[in-house]
Amino acid sequence: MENKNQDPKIVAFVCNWCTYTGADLAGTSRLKYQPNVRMIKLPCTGRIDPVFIIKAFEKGADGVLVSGCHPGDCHYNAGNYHARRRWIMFHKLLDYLGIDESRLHFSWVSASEGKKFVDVVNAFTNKVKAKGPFKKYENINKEFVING
Amino acid sequence: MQIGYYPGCSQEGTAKEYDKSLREILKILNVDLTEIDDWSCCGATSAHVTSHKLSLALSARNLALAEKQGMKEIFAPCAACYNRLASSKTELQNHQEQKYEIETIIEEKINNIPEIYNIVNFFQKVGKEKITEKKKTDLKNLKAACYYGCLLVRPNGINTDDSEQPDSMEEIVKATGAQTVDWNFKLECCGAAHSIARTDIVVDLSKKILDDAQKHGANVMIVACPMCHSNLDMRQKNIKSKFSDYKVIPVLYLSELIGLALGLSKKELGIDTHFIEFDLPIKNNVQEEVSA
Amino acid sequence: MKIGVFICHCGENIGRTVDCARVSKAAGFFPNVVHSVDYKYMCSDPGQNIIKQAIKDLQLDGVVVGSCSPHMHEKTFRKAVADAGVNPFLCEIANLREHVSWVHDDMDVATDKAIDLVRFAVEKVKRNAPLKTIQVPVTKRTLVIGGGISGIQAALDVANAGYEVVLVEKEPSIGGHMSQLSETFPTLDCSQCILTPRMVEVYQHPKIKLLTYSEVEKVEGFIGNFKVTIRKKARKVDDTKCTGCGDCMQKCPIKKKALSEFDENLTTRSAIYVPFPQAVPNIPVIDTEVCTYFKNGKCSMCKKVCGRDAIFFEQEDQMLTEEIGAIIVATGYKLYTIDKKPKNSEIKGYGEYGYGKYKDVIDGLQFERIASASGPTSGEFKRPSDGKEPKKIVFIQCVGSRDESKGFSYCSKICCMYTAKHAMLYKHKVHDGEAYVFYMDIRSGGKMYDEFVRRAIEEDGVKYIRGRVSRIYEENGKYIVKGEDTLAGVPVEIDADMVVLATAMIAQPEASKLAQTIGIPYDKYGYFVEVHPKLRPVESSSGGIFLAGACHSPRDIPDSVAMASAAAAKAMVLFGSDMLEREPTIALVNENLCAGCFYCKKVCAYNAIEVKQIFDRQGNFVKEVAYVNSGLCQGCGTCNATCPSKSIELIGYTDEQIYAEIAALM
Amino acid sequence: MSHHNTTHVRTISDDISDITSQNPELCYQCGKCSAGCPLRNYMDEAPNVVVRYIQLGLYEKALNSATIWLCAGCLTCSSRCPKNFDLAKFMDAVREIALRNGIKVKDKNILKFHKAFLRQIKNHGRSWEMGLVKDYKMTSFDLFSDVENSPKMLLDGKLNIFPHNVKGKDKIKSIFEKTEVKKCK
Amino acid sequence: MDDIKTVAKELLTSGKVNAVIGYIRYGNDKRTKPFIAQKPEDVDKFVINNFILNNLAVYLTRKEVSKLGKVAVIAKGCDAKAITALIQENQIKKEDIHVIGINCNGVTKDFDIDFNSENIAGKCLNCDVRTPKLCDSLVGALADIPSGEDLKLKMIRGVEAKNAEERWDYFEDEFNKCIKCYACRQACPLCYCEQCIVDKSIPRWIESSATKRGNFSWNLIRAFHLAGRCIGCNECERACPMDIPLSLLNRKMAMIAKDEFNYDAGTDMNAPTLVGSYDLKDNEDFIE
Repeated sequence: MENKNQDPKIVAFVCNWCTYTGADLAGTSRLKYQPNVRMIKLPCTGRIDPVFIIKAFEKGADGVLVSGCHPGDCHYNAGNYHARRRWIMFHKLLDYLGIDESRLHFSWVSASEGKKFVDVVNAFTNKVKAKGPFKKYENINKEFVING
Repeated sequence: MQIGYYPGCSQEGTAKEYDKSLREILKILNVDLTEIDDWSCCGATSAHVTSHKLSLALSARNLALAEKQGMKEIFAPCAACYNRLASSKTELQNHQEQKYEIETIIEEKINNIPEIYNIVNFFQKVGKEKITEKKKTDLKNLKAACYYGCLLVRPNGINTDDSEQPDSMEEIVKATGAQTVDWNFKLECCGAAHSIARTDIVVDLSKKILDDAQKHGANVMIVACPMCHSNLDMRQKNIKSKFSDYKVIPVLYLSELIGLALGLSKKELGIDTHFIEFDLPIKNNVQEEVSA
Repeated sequence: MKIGVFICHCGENIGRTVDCARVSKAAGFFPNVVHSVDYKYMCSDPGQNIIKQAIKDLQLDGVVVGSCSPHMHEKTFRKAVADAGVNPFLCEIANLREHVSWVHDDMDVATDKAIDLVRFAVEKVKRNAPLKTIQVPVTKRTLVIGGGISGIQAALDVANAGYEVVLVEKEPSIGGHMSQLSETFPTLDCSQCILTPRMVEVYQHPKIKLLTYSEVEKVEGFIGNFKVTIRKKARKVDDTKCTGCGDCMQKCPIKKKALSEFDENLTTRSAIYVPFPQAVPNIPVIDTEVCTYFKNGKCSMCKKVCGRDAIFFEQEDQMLTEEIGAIIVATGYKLYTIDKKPKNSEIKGYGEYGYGKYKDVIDGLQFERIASASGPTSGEFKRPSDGKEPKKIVFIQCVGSRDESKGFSYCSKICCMYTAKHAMLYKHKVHDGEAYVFYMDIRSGGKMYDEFVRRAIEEDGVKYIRGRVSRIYEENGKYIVKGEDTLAGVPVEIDADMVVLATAMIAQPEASKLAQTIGIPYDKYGYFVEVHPKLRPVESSSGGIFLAGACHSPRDIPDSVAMASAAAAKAMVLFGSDMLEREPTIALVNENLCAGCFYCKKVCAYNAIEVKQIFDRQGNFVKEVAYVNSGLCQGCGTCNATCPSKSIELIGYTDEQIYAEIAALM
Repeated sequence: MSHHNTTHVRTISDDISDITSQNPELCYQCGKCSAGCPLRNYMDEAPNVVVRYIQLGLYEKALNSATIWLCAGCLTCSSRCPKNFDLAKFMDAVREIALRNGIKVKDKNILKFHKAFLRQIKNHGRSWEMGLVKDYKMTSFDLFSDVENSPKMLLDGKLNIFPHNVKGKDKIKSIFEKTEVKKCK
Repeated sequence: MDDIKTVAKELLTSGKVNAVIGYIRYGNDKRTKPFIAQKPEDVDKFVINNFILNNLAVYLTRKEVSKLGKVAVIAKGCDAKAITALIQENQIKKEDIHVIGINCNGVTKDFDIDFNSENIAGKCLNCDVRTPKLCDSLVGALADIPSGEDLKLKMIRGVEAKNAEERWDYFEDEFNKCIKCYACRQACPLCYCEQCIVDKSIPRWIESSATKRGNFSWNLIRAFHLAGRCIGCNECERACPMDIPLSLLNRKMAMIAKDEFNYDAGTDMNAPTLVGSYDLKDNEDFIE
């Protein structure tokens, strides 16, 4: 099951109360999943700024996973609702600009959904793996242009 | 006002008078109908009870034709056709995959399915005040039991009217000057397509409906569906032969009632082709005016 | 910065799949890391001592521990670091157990990931700032919202422990739905007989400030330090003068205009009224909607007859503010109404049951009033339409409950019991009467509950039919109820004289508004949400706000009372100390950069953003900027993400820290 | 449809889910459908019992019931179902599967009527009552019912002697060929 | 034309405002420039024609203007939307300004060209605010305006029809032209931040130099920061010296806002902003 290769590179932005704890539960339950995801813990999905996602892609991430509390479960009442509204606009913008939608995945994973966390990570890892490295961004990274 | 017209097969056969009366009154009300060119059967009950896809495809063909002919809204007077078309519309809109499959079957593309009106929606759109304006005959002695049947307001949400206590047909009927009665079996089933194969059932069910309407004071039934009409009208003979004390009651299409209000004769409206022969307690004002 | 890295083996839990020595060695090469070790149990005393010793020996000013989840031992390690003289917030945890060793099998892969995680933590700690926990005092006063049985119980418990309570009830009297009930299951003791003494106790309690006919308007502040604004609605009666003699009500010429809320619209009441004779306080209210004086200024009969000159037409709503430490929300429920199809509501209503078209198709609370000795029929069974004694009653359960089409998908929990009680009460009084109950499942979990239902069936002869009713219609003065007995598989038709619908318990229509006012979450039905369904069932996720009774979910009297006492206990736990400690994770505004668009204010769920005006040295107004009230901010960071110019930052999770983590990933 | 990791053998229940886009397990057997069904008294099984058979995997019992053929599709059940389960659609699907499996229909004439009706449409594009009556009577041997009604209808011009053929007749035939439910071999 | 002058003069002479921001002719007949009139006689130079291209709302948040105290501003319907949005976002207070709305008969794409169906600005084609929604006085009369083809919408549809890779290539090429002159930001009435995120150095989220990646991210984030806020005056695109079709981004975002939330920016100063509010029923089909 396990993928020895460190590719693809996947960054996850998760909230402390639900998804991070859900990942803890996956651990406590000894569920196995692919090791490509690197998680950055934030207090709330409301804290996840779209620039984080852009930066992750710029730095060469092949996929970005965003996850937090289900609607209604937010530890801070409404952070995830605000986040959701931003994401609606943001993911449509990225899609329009030609960033493959399948490289950015949003999910709700609660503190009790260790299994779902594993499923989400595995499915997303496989999806990104199938897509291959995010060449477009890698190429754009290397060039420096001066316009006349 | 121009609206696409989907008559449905019955309008050409057993329900010729429905079609005839509609065309007559729409002349008076200045509404143009454009028949969908080369429309075909919606599949009716027989299609959906045997093959879901067939039923969808047959309805979809007509919707696609209407769209292709530039129609934004279509009117299906037969409640059963209306229900088939409207249900198919909902299904095609909500299930993309199904839509693609049906598109390949019918070899037509479906993009913007027209708005579909049943006869009540249609007259709401035409404006019931138009009927009141052009009213010539006094129908106040008519006590109408509006019979919606199964398919006019069901399922829930297909229509703006309530699927349990509808009153939209009453609104139109009141505009003709007739009275309406409150009764219990507005939505009860008459047995529908079992008419020929299981006449026994249809006789029982229709009798229940007709009895209840009369018990609540009705002297005329108003229907919006050729199937209901044929069951309630034609089957009264069977009821009468089974229950000798049964009293018959005239069954009119909503369009025929409106026609009467607008001063058209029974013959002009095709009412003379009904099985139940009857006289209605109505007066024609026009004649009075002429004699006065 | 000098950083020490400490890798824990957690016995074999981490060590089995992560090569801890390799991790520690790799970490030693990270910039700023001056010390790096691994050890069997970092959380043990010797383990903690290793950290403390290293801090002292090497003058470390940053610590990264690679161990179990921060949710497990972050506090432990921060304390150890603090003990050694370093600010505890300069300690970060890399989660090598839950997120690495327990979820991966391959040692190389796991070790590589562990090294990555330690690197992020090192990058983050470099940018951490020394912080101080926030200390706040506690106001030892409780606000109870809602004066039903839950609110009464909670208020009495807290007050009897010696703490002050403010009890707010929106109706003119406390008592709630329980005061309307006839008897209670499963004991069949009289509801009012057990409730009214408690109502009086509340009224007379020296520690309870009772505010009826009042509503919570605004809640500011935070746990231990709420400032609550309460609207005391104008009764138009001076409560300091009124003696509750009732002369005004008797003389009020308007007797039939208003339907009695207490009698569930089965009777009428005067324009000046107390909801019911045992009302607490026994002070009337003028219903300005129907009172002739307020319509055209003509009548003032009540004013004339009042011997105490207590009628006060000009009285206006009053705003009171209260300093509060804990809030107990006990706003109760409403009954799904079948009166008519509710306009602009998602509730579709039951057209097939007649939408309240039929007078003798009533709901459970109406039945309670009919059955009650103090009710409109003095407890005799008479049907509303013609006052005749019903000889056949059909009870229908799950009307609006477990019905996602026309109601709600949840079970209202109490209907099985009260329907059995209703049928029983009826059979006890009308011996030759027939009672039928249509049910889907009988849910009678509870002490002596199932026995009670069985008694109704076995001893009192109530006929239970398993199936939902499809339709009710009137025929010859009878109500034809069409059902199906799904056990026998036969259709059932009953010609009943009366039908009682056990309609769903639903959240108060204004619950979501109240939730937003006080800042607690609510579910899609409008019920308030607890912070943890198992272990913290009476706490809301907002600190210091507790839940009691049916405002949380459908529940019966014993459950509500138990929950109220639990909420009271939680409030008293809070009052056990004089000061509270809070994490310093709060937002901070860069006033130079802030352009004052206040998007931060819009997204703040805690009203923690205030408007601050900036003046130059000459005192000229320059601009408006956002200002964070550190007492209110809970540290979610939504403001930070929303701010287009990043002029507001969340301490502990700054842009700089997160940037460093992202950069370290690749 | 996704199922457990183990290989899943397709069942009739899955077919129904696919045709109707709804899971038969949604039904919690409250019986409101049966309570309101206008044809309940003529049925051998209550409608909710037919659903129960499918839920339990007792497919034979469901497919052989007369109930599925007596359902008139009046939608009373569907519009009142507390679970928003479209039972009328479910019945359509069960019938379809019964046909596919070549189940002997209890109330034969009902099916014969439907088949006769569909043959008119397949051949002409629209229903032709005269042909329908002829066809039905020939297949059902129900020769003498309604003979008293026909002359009046003929006189009123309601029974057309010749069918109307739509222009897209061939297309309709092809629709039928692509969608008609045939008995599985 | 007297109308605007009368109104402006009255406002100045009566002391209701201290300045009126309007347009004066500049160079030739087919060119105007913004002008701040502080004396009644200044007003005589004001013109209103099909060449009043600038969105004057941009000046309302400038320190130099806010110092003047209460000012009046001439606003086309689109400009008035910007003012509405600025009020919504607390940048100006309604009571501090007087909006002189004009019944707008369309403007050209740029200066120095004839006003005709070919040159009419795209935003004017399906304009729903030819009479501004927000105004304290209203001048001018509506006349028929030329109709033309909505080329930008066609371009958006064209981009939508491409696959993801083609879209990326398209935008990468367009953004490669960017020289990071920030004329777009300067022209935008809603770019009022004290410090733009692109200028923030700790941390440096967006590279400020004209690198390919910096260009891409800058244009992306600018579109996002304007999502639900851009009122479609299209001044950014006109200002862009490299002819990057910025409206393809901003207008697309406005279309998404309309589709998803039925939200139109700048139509109601009391409405909650798109970002900054939420609905329990917001679409979450894309969230697992």
